[in-house]
Amino acid sequence: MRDLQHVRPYGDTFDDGMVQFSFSLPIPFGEEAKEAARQFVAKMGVLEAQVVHSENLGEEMTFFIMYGKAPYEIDYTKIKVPKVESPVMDFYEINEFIRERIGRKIVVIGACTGTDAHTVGIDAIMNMKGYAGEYGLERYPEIDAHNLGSQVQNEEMVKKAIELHADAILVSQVVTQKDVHIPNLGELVDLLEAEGLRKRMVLICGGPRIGHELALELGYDAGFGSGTLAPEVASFIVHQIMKRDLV
Amino acid sequence: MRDLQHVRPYGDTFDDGMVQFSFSLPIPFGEEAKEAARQFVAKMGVLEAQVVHSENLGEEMTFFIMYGKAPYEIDYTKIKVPKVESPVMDFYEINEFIRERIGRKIVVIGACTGTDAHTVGIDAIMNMKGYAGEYGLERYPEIDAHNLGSQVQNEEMVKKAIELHADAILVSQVVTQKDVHIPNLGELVDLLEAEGLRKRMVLICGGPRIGHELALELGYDAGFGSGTLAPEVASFIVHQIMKRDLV
Amino acid sequence: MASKLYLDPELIAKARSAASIIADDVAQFIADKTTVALERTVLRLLGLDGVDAEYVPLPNVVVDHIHERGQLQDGIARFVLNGMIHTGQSIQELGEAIADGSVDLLTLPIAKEDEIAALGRQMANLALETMRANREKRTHYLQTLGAGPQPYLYVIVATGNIYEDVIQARAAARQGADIIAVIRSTGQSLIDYVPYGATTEGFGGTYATQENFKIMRSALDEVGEEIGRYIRLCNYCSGLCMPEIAAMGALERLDVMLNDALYGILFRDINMQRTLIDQNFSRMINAYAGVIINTGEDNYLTTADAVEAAHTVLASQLINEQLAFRSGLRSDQLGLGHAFEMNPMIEDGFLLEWAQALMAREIFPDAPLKYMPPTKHMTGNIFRGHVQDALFNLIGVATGQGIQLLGMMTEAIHTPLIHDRQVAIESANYIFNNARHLQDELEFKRDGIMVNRATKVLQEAVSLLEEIRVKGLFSAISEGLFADVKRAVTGGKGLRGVLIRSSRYYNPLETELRAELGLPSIESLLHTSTAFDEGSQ
Amino acid sequence: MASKLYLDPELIAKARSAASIIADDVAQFIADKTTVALERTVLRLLGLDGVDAEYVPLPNVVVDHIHERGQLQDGIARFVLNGMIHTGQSIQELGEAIADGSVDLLTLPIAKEDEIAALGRQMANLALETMRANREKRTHYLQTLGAGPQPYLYVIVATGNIYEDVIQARAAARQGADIIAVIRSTGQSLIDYVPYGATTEGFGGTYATQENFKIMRSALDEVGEEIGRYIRLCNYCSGLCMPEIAAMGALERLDVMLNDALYGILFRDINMQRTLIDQNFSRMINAYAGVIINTGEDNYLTTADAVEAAHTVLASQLINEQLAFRSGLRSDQLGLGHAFEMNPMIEDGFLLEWAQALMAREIFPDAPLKYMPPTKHMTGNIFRGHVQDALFNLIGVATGQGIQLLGMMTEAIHTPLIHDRQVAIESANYIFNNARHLQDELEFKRDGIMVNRATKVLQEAVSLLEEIRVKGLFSAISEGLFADVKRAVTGGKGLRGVLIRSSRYYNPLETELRAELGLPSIESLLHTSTAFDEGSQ
Ligand code: B12
Ligand code: B12
Ligand SMILES: Cc1ncc(COP(=O)(O)O)c(C=O)c1O
Ligand SMILES: Cc1ncc(COP(=O)(O)O)c(C=O)c1O
Repeated sequence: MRDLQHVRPYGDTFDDGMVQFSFSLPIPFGEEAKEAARQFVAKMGVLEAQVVHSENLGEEMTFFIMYGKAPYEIDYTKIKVPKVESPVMDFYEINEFIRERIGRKIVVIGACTGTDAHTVGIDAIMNMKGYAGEYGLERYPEIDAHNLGSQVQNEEMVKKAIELHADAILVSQVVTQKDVHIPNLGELVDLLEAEGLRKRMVLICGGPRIGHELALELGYDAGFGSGTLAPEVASFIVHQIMKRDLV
Repeated sequence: MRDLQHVRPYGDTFDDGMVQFSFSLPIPFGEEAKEAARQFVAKMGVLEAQVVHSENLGEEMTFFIMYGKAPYEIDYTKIKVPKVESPVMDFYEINEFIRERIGRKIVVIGACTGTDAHTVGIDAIMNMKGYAGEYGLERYPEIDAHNLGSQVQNEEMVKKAIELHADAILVSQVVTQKDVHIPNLGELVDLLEAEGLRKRMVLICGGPRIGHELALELGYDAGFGSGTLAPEVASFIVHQIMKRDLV
Repeated sequence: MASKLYLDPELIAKARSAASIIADDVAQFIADKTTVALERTVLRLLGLDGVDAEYVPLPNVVVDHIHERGQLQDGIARFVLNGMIHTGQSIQELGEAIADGSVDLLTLPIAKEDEIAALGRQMANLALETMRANREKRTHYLQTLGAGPQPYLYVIVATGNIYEDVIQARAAARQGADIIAVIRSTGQSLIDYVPYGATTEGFGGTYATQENFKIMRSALDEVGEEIGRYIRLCNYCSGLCMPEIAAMGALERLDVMLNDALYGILFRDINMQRTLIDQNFSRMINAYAGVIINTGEDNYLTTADAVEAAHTVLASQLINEQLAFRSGLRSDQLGLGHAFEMNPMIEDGFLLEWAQALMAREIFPDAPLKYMPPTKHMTGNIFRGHVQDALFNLIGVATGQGIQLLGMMTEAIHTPLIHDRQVAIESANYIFNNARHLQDELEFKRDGIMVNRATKVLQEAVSLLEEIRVKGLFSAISEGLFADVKRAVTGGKGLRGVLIRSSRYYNPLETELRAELGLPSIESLLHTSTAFDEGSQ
Repeated sequence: MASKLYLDPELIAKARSAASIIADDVAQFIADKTTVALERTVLRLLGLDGVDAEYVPLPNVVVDHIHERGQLQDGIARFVLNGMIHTGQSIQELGEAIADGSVDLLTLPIAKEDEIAALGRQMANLALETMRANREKRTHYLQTLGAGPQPYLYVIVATGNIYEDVIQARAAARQGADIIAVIRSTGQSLIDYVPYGATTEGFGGTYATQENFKIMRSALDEVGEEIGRYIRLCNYCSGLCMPEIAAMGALERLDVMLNDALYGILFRDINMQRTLIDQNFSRMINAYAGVIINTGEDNYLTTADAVEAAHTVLASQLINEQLAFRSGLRSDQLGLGHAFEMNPMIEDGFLLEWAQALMAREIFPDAPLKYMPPTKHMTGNIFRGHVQDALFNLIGVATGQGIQLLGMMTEAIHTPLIHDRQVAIESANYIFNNARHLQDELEFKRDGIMVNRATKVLQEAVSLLEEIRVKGLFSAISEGLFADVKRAVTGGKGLRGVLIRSSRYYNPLETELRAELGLPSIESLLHTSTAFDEGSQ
């Protein structure tokens, strides 16, 4: 039986702690640089740190590839990850669920907001043709889906939500450089709250570097990352509508 | 001016601390695994640890690629690396040095010892044809070089050293898995000391994972790593002979 | 040279002739129009720069000053030249005076037509002279320092901070890069002015400003001299300020410009009339400045499927080519874009990519094609990504691409870190050298997968071009024929900045540039649909 | 199929005929000799296993028991069969009795010749039956589970601990590996006995023991059944115990064995007589067990230069092939080794590697060639190394290699970590699939770099083989013609274990195996130099 309470990295022997590192330091290439890299990795608590490769990047910068043994352990049995818990239904089940349990079409609006123009992700969830063999929400007879496109401002989102009586808002954020998405996502929550709308709708964000946990922290109901498919999102929406009695 | 006293990793902004990691944990693939990996990297003191890729290795093992920001700094101005200090001469200068300053041929024996059979490294230093355009020691008219080959036992090395009146012993160690080279290198020093020979000769080790510092720790006079060329080694030997008055 | 892919030359000619007709239509459509950006460009070339107290660039201040009062259809040049004549001020002084309200161009008396024209010609020629001088300086550098062999290694810097960019760019040059592109901050393409001065805060890129151009240019010249290789500088001549950036680039000796006729329409939802007018003027500037332009067909494959939509890339390249000829660009300035964007899980995908890359090479033999790396199917798995890039590099050298935009193993994660670039350059150099003459060695099976693929793509491109020839480019775009994106003729950003020229319209820069570039006069375009071609093609 | 490299079939035939003569010489030389390892192998096949109180394996105890008293030249079988007849014990009981000193084989009365022969035949057939059963089990697995397409993905495990190896191997199988090789601990090849039992402490590899074979075999069968693909197991049939390991492998259903005629001589300094005798018997066992052997020519390029010494690889492959035929191996069991070992910095090196890999494929069309990855020129730069491996994989699929030994990006650092293998397998699978039919697509320029390279290597191999044909293999090796390594006929380890057979020599296994494999009897070899060939070649 494996000891899941004291888990360490595994290279070729249990608990060897083997980790590979790569990074650059703004110092000139040479033996001193390698020593600096070793000391740096040692500061992370890593033992037997070896520089297996170093490269002169020019401009007094040096790149390193290293291996070492990190002596930390994790108690895997204690790990709890907040997850989107609603059971995932398929296209037919979802439409039937809406017909039978909600009894009216639901309205979903989506966009890539702020300065972000990466529509492929939100299109994958919303467009007719969908993604990876799964139809997007526009194809669902019981969903009235509006894809507003890219670089939509938060004010515009709120306006459209009111205008279309949206049950759910989908926000895509792909550019995350320097955390540009965080204030943008936060602003939408603030605006919706200011309008007294937040409680009356399901608010979801997504993108390759978005997780459910981050979404919850930012005040969203759920967050979806890489590889999400439309049914997962639709299932969550309809269950939320029932659960929160937004019917 | 760059602050070399507080050096941190550099990705695309000074002091961003950006480091890439890869490793495996012996836990099943999934969201919990990713969280465990994040927590693990966080234990190294790394901030904003992101799992950018994870892969099911089978057998309840998971591989991770991560990025994060390590907030440690190194004082580059304080770094001191022990180095082989003797000036490197070329083929002609070395032979002339021996003729003029030592006044007799010097004897060098070399081998790949213990269970190690990697001869390419020691051959690069010793064989006639040399390596990377530099002749090996056998080509030096003033050096009487004996390449004993591979898997030579330490006892045999000592015997040969006595028999041939060696001025210097060159030991190559390439296999370092599970530190198999450490006891082997140590044993030779002990044997030489037991015979009262250690002080009377120049003792050098080398190999791709051997450094000068490790060599000194193990009781050698010098250690040479990847890419070493014969003149560096020969220069060190002749300078040591002069310095320690082994003429 | 015979086609290794057995492409039918008549089919290629047919495609080109359809594209030529499409381009003629566009040329005619735009001939009687101008835009605010175009007019601001005239001011910049006449020497106006700087910002007002609110940091609004003076070219905007001056153009708005006229436009707000409904007179821009005459062209900004007339008003400004007149103002200069009357106040005796330089254009810069005049601009500042307008900004602080001390001068109102519309209240000044009007000088004589020929006096204005003379000053206009003189100042336009001054501008052209600066561009020529830059062009000569580049030629001199290339003659003395030289450039690396093709494919050129093209990498991006994108820190958001021009000073960090400089470090990254200089390091990249030392590592072996031939072309450095400074990526723009998200959002810049949609702002209707060009930011001013050195900037240090951009997202996913750095603002394109003239000062930033200058800073990077001199950094690259310095490192280029040191390492003995001319390092080309690239930026983005696109968005609402497309022609202004062309002007700035011409003044600061940029060498390469992203400059597509359709990209802004499709990917930034900029109004199509605006874009087509702007691209024409910006390309004339690029043509004169000796800039290599890069078109953006590669982007189609980030939204559309790379296997299904391959022919749209070729069709668009042919349209871009014909439009470019109409702005005076030569074939050797056309870095037409294409890309290695198929799903890596496709069986024999490597064969299809190879066939397409070679097809592009054969159809545009004189163009320094810009070959784009895998991006859409890159993932956080940097090790696999690095191999995807390696296969891309192999095809690059095996098909003789002109400009190889290096893929980064971290493409799906972040804009490149300093060593991401080094790792990419090292890999490209290894492969280019190790497979240097592969292209001379290989022949392809007559009816094989590769030959058939190229033939099919060419045939589909011909059909598409025929379709567009009939319905016109505007309708084609509004039906979503490119990149799966639909745009309406009157939709998108920037339409308000489009104007029909009055009969009094005057633009000395345009006149001089057209003459210098050997292009037909605007007047001739207004009346006939000129058959136009670059001859050798 | 016509040669894509325009190789001259007459030159190939000439090379083969020289190699055939060389192999005949060797066959004749070894026909009247035996070795301690060979005799221990006979005991193992007759059913002896286990160790004595000092952990000395009983096969060693029993052979030494006779050898020390100078009688081994008669063959161990006679003594042991006689002992069984007289004591009525099983061979195992007898071995234990000898170990504890309670039986001395030399003091027992001698049974009748035909009684001994009958028992010998019976027990040999029992051994052959076990091997046959294993062979059938493998065939059954292959028919029901199937195997992946070629090139097979071959990876190594080398933790030193059989239980860790099992984890790594099972994971590798799930990741897509087709063949798992358990690398041996450094030093095992030079010990003159086979360690016993499950082992957990090796350096750079795990001891080859029968118990370790059994543990790994059952682990791989289990995972193979689960994932629906038969996973082949490989070990090292080399060193001083070469034939014993062949026997153990045959008993435990190994599928692939490193088993070269020259490797031990060149790289382990094992005496050449010893090695050549041992390889012959071990290969007969492998032949009968349906094992694919891997030869070690790839290793030449780790000491000699890969460009200069390419022809030595081909020459050696041809010799290995002819020697293998003389042990009853079929072409489809010959995983002849070659390698991608050129300095990556060579211009057009990729073309040379490609040409050579294709050349090997064309010269040995029916052999499942074992193609080895870059090792010598791998560095600590794992990113570049991963690309070197990618180019190697591309050539593998583009030339239709049989077994692709996957390169590890960490080759220069450590034996593979669990994810190093995953990263390698993923990359190979990507490339194999993405370029699946590339080999059908391409043709090569008649007088190009690649065609000329292959021709040159073949020509040089012919010259070398002609030279060896004249001077004999023993002199050739002593002059350093392979791998830049010189070995003397009477030098190296293990010569003391070589014996000239007496006229009474008896070895029922050899007799039965030769008969079953359709090989000429030893007697016939002793007198004539048989012309021997596999026909189809
Ligand atoms: C295609 C692409 C583009 C195209 C976009 C075309 C278009 N119309 O979308 C073009 C070429 C225009 C482009 C431009 C730019 N890009 Co871009 N681009 C990419 C690229 C290559 C692929 C993105 C993609 O389409 N993925 C495929 C989709 C299906 O995946 P996805 O987005 O993850 O979506 C899935 C999930 O995340 C989820 N999901 C996504 N959104 C949502 C929303 C909800 C509500 C839910 C439930 C789920 C969900 O479901 C989807 C399906 O499973 C990535 C690199 C990469 N390989 O990831 C860079 C990348 C995203 N781009 C980047 C950058 C910087 C830019 C630019 C800013 C560069 C510049 N300065 O010019 C510009 C500016 C664009 C802007 N203003 O936003 C960076 C972002 C860096 C960062 N970490 O911030 C990346 C990572 C590349 C890089 N390494 O530099 N880009
Ligand atoms: C070639 C090779 C072999 C050949 C060796 C042939 C020969 N006659 O040497 C063969 C195929 C036989 C072989 C076998 C094995 N190998 Co090996 N092999 C290599 C390989 C590919 C290259 C080594 C090499 O020749 N480098 C070129 C030379 C010129 O470089 P160098 O040794 O670093 O030498 C330079 C410097 O270090 C220095 N130097 C070296 N020695 C000395 C001595 C002195 C005094 C001085 C001054 C300088 C000096 O100068 C030299 C010139 O600059 C490496 C992987 C790699 N790419 O590094 C694996 C590698 C070294 N092998 C390895 C292993 C495990 C083995 C085996 C144990 C595998 C097995 N179980 O079968 C066997 C057993 C061999 C044994 N008993 O030792 C591992 C070692 C892992 C580790 N960290 O311990 C490696 C790293 C491969 C791997 N990733 O698994 N191997
Ligand atoms: C032709 C072209 N223009 C412009 C851009 C950049 O976009 P932006 O105008 O948003 O800076 C790209 C992006 O890759 C492009 O390909
Ligand atoms: C043919 C052959 N035999 C054996 C070995 C392994 O060596 P050892 O016998 O030392 O285990 C190798 C190593 O790669 C080889 O290629």
